[in-house]
Amino acid sequence: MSVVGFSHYFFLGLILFSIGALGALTRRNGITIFLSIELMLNSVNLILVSYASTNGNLAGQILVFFMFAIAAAEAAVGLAFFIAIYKHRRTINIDRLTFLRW
Amino acid sequence: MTSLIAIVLLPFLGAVVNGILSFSNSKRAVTFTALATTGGSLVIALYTIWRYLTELSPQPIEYVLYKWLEKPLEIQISFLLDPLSAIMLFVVTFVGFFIHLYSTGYMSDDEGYGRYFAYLNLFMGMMLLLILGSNLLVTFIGWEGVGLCSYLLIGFYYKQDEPPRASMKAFVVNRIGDFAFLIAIFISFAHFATLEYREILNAIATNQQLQDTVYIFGLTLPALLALLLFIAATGKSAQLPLYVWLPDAMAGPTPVSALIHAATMVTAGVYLLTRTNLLFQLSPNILKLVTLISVATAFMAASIAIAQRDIKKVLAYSTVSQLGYMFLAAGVGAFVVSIFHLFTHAFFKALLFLGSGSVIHAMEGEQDIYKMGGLKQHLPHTYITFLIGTLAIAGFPPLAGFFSKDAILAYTYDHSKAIYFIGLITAGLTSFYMFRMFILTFHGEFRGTEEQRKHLHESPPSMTLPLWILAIGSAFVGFIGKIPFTHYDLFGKILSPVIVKLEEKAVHHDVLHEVLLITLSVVAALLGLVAAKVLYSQGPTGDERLKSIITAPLYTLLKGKYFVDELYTFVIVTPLRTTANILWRFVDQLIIDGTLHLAAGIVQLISALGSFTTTGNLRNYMLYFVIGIILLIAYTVG
Amino acid sequence: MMLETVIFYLFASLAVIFALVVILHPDPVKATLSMVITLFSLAVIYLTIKAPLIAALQILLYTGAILVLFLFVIMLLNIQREISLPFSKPVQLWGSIVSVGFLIGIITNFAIKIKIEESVKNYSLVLIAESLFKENALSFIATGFLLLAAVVGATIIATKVKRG
Amino acid sequence: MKFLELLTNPSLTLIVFFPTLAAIPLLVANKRNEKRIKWYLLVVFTAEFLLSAYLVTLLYLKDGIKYFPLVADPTIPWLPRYGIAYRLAIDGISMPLILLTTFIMPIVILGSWSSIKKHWKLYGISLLILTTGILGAFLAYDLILFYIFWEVMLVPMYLIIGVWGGERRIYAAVKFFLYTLAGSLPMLLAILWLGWRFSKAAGYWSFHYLELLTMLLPPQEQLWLFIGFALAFAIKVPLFPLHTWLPDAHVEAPTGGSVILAAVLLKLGTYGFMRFGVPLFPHVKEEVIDLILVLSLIGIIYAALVAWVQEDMKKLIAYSSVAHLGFVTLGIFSMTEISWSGALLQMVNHGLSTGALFLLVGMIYERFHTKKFKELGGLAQPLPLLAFFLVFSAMASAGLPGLNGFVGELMILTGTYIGGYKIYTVIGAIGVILAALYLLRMLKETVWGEYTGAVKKDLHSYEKMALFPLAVLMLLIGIIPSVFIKPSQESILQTLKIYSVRKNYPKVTKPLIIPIDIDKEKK
Repeated sequence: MSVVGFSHYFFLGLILFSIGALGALTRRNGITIFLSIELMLNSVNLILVSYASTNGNLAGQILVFFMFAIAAAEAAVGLAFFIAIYKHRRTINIDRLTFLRW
Repeated sequence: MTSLIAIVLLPFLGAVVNGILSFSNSKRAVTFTALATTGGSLVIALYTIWRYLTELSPQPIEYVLYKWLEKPLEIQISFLLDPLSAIMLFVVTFVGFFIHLYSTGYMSDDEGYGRYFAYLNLFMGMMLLLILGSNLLVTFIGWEGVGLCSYLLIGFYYKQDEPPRASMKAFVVNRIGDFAFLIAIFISFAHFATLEYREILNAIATNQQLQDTVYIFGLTLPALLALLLFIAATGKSAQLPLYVWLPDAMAGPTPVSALIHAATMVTAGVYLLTRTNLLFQLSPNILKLVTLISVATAFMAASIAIAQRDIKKVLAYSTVSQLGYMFLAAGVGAFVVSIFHLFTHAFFKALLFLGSGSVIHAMEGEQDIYKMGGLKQHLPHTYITFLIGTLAIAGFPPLAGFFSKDAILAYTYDHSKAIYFIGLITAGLTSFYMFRMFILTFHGEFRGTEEQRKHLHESPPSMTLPLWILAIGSAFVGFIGKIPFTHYDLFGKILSPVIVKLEEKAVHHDVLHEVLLITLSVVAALLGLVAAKVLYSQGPTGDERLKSIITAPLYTLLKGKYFVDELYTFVIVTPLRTTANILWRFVDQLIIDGTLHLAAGIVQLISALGSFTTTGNLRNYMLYFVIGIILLIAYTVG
Repeated sequence: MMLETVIFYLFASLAVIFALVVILHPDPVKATLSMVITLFSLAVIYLTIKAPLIAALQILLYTGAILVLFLFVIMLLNIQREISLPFSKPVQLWGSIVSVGFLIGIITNFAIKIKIEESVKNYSLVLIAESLFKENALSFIATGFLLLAAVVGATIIATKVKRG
Repeated sequence: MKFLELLTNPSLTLIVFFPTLAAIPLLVANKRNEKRIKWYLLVVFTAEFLLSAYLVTLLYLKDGIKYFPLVADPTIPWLPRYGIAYRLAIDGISMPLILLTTFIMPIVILGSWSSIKKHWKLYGISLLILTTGILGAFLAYDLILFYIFWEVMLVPMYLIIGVWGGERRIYAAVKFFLYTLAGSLPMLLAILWLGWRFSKAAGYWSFHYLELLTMLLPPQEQLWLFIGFALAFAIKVPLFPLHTWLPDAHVEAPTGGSVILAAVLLKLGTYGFMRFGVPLFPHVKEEVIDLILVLSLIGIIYAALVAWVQEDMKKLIAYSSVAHLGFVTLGIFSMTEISWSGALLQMVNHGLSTGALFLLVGMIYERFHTKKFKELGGLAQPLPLLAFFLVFSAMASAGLPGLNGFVGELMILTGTYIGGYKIYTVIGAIGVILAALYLLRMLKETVWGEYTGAVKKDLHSYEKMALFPLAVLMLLIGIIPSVFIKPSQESILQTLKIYSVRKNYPKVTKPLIIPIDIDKEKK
């Protein structure tokens, strides 16, 4: 029906996801990593919505709606963590934040 | 018979009140409570006994207080008044009261006055439970209860080193005997579904098969019970091999030694044997064992006593020896005589202990007879009463000890000549060590310090009155027993319903025999007296002469009490302690915990292998995460 | 038809390019601003699959709220440019290999196989609202609580005073 | 909501969950106001005790009957598909233990009054939740529910040892936790297996205890399941050689923790044997029963000897617990009515006397900051009242006639003798001698002797309040034991009857529901 088929959206999502993953795995600035993760989240949103829509299903959009709420909550808490960590350590360079070591 | 309840409960009441009072500082209230409760108990007891014994043919009276446990283990708290318990009741309340009275003087300066009387009253209550109980359980409650009081009172001077140790020893050794008692309770219940003496004895008496079939270890059921009860008795009544606690028990206050470790508690074993005499009469082997152990105890203790320096230790060994006599009587089947000796012994031994207490009081705590001497002038009342007691225990007619001891020897003569002679020698030894002590204490020069000499004084009336009363008793109570050359035997008549006579034994000797036996025992006592007089008229140097007569090694052996304590330490205590330490250090900590730690160590090792992945770098964790997702996708997709 | 395709490719390429800027730019402020563009492009793409609600929310919520929050935090913490290169550590190298490998792997192995009957329908807002407030009412309320908890939690975490 | 309905009426549910409810206000309490928290806890636990006593009296008097009936709360289905339901029931076996628990808890608060110095809020919450767990485990009639309550107890106790404990508290807490968990996981497997087998035999799932009683399994399977259960219970009891967590846990735990551990938690093991271990698996081989009896005896003698040579007062008492509970398991596995009554009573006795002893150790520790015998001595002089209670409790623990310990030991050993285990009885009785040995040693090292230290204050009023009720109960049980034993007898008789009916049923080769008449009343 549409010229731009589902696979296009899917590829777009995949590319964005990979870029997000790349960023998350290579950057050292905590905020940028967080941004990359948001990017990955968004790519998944895209796939969900497009997949559901092409299947004539509403569930995708509903789910993404909830995911927005969750993303908002996650961003709030996550950034609060960065602030707290920054207060403690004076840095959010994750190479220096090694307190997860056993 | 509600009066029985009052008799038992009054001392308990006193114990509780005194226990509470001991936290305040009011000696008058304590004195009042102690004397009022035991005195009340004595009065009611005397009245009850009088009423009971003057009945035409007194039947045993049972009074059930309440059911302690119900089916299927039905046991009740109940009391029994029969001639035997009546006599014991008299001894306990009578001697008990006067020792309470004596204690008010003896302990008047002690800071633990209230505590002392709380314990002593508690003891009275427990002892009354013991003798009035109509079943094994009530007796056992009293039995262990008096053990507890004995423990508390031996350790009364807890600040010193010796009393706590001695008290612990007493309790533990007693517990070994109690163990046998407990087993006897289990067996009785398992086979008769009751613990009442009357019912158990009836069941045994009427069941011939029970008497004949071997139950275990070649023993019939009655024999097994008899053996167990006898073991229990050896603990409480300080017979071989469990007598070791009694000499040490002298660490307690002297009135306690008089009441508990001479007159009442230690005789509980004799009481128990008499109470269950049917069992013993049905098992001649056990009786033989009783005879052997008792005569050995009597002789051994008497021989130890001749080499001791501590006035109370001498009396303690003398008690052990006299208890041996009681068991000897029981062993030869003369249970009446056994109780009779218990009865007379309670008087003269309590008297002797109280007298020694008076001496110790005057000497300000000195117990070594080497450091005494010449007290005759300073303590006239004590001297005379002590003399009466000494004569009584040595068996001089017509004092109480003569009657009972002579009767025991007479029965033993019938039984076995060899044992009779050992008994006779023991009687001579008794006379010897008693007079040795007596002479060293009261005659000769004063050997104490100047300060002690200045303070020498006769005790207050609250102490001398009991001495005189007991002295009178020691002098005359013998006449209620069997009087030689006559058939007059009030004691035997009273007790006869209690003693089961399976077969009539020949108890009557012809006059010639009787004269011979009496002469022999009087001569033995006289010999002892003379020997003591000869050896010790110059004071403690007599020991050196004694040593030269009986040779040095033997003397060391006697002086060292045959080294039984050391033997027990070496054979039982030390190995047990070593075992316990091995169990703890080796089995518990090394083997069991070691196994656990080994298992834990293995887990730790494995986890250490995996822990290199936890670098603490967030990026690494993310990488694992992503790889994990990829693998998951790969798995689901393809 | 053509227009849709053009719009899609245009905004798709915009999204990808600026996504790359997000992850490559050393200055976090610029990275965040690039992210705005990426998300905006995605919102447009949502419109092409007839999901106007999501598109609107994307702009309102993501670009309007979340990313502003990011900017605030970046400025609040005064985060500087990243100095070292992204591939200076082995784990970073591994990370890039894994993510690129993932992309290639999934495209070659999986994406080709997709066969879906495509029928994009136009869903009215009413339908969505009905679904949200009827079937998923409980989840909706739960989401509210989640947000509340997040707000409270964030406040507590961020204001916690350093001890000692 | 049925559950809420139950919570608002006098019911078993209320008893079980009242402490949890009471923990909610604590969550928002100001943690600095410790005094108020203490008083709150004291009031709550006293109320809990009064509540349970009221309920028990109510049930006891309901029909004017002579024994304590089996009374259940209404069942609330939970996971109906698997027959899991919320089932609470009380009978004569659990009744004394419930009362013991609720009775001990206020005393625990009093005992912790000044010895717990930090985090009272958390301490209170832990105690409250622990109480719920304990009571729930005693009352659960559904095996899954039982298991849940069983595990609920674990965490608060772990915290109590680990947070407020002594120097090696972490080691002790972890040891306690792992040991217990190692036992309870096999039990979970066994429970699930039982439910599954029941579904095979009856066609529907059930974890209802009384229903499971009607199912008979092949002997071999019974053996395995019994081992699963027995492991959990034996660790809890603890049975030799699984006892080594106990001394560590006791020594490191704070006073209150030790008291709960000794007085109540250990009883769950023996209770578990009485409720589940024995009746559910009647065809366990004689050798296994014999093994447990022998282990009990070893425990009695071994622990007594080890206790004798301890240098630490608390450790001595901890080992004495092992010895005492050896008597209880001896009583349970000799399977006579008398010995069961005795075992049940002995559980209560041990709770009282050992609880009192641990309290006293805590009081001594507060005053002298040591539990080592070497550094103590002569306490009778500065602390006569404490010394009195110490001697009293030690005597009760040593089984002195007239006090509580004796009754239990007498009944257990008599029962064992009647049950035909004559030699075992004799060996067990040796344990009574040894009990005197180590307890008197403890007294000698602490109470008696010359006192050289500084002046110390004798018992405070709250300490007296903690000890006095214990002492009174010890004396009362010793003097009029029948009052305490009678209510439970009917339940014990019934349980043993069911056991013997199941035992006498021919052995089966596959799971079978047997027509067993578990009293209509009982159901």
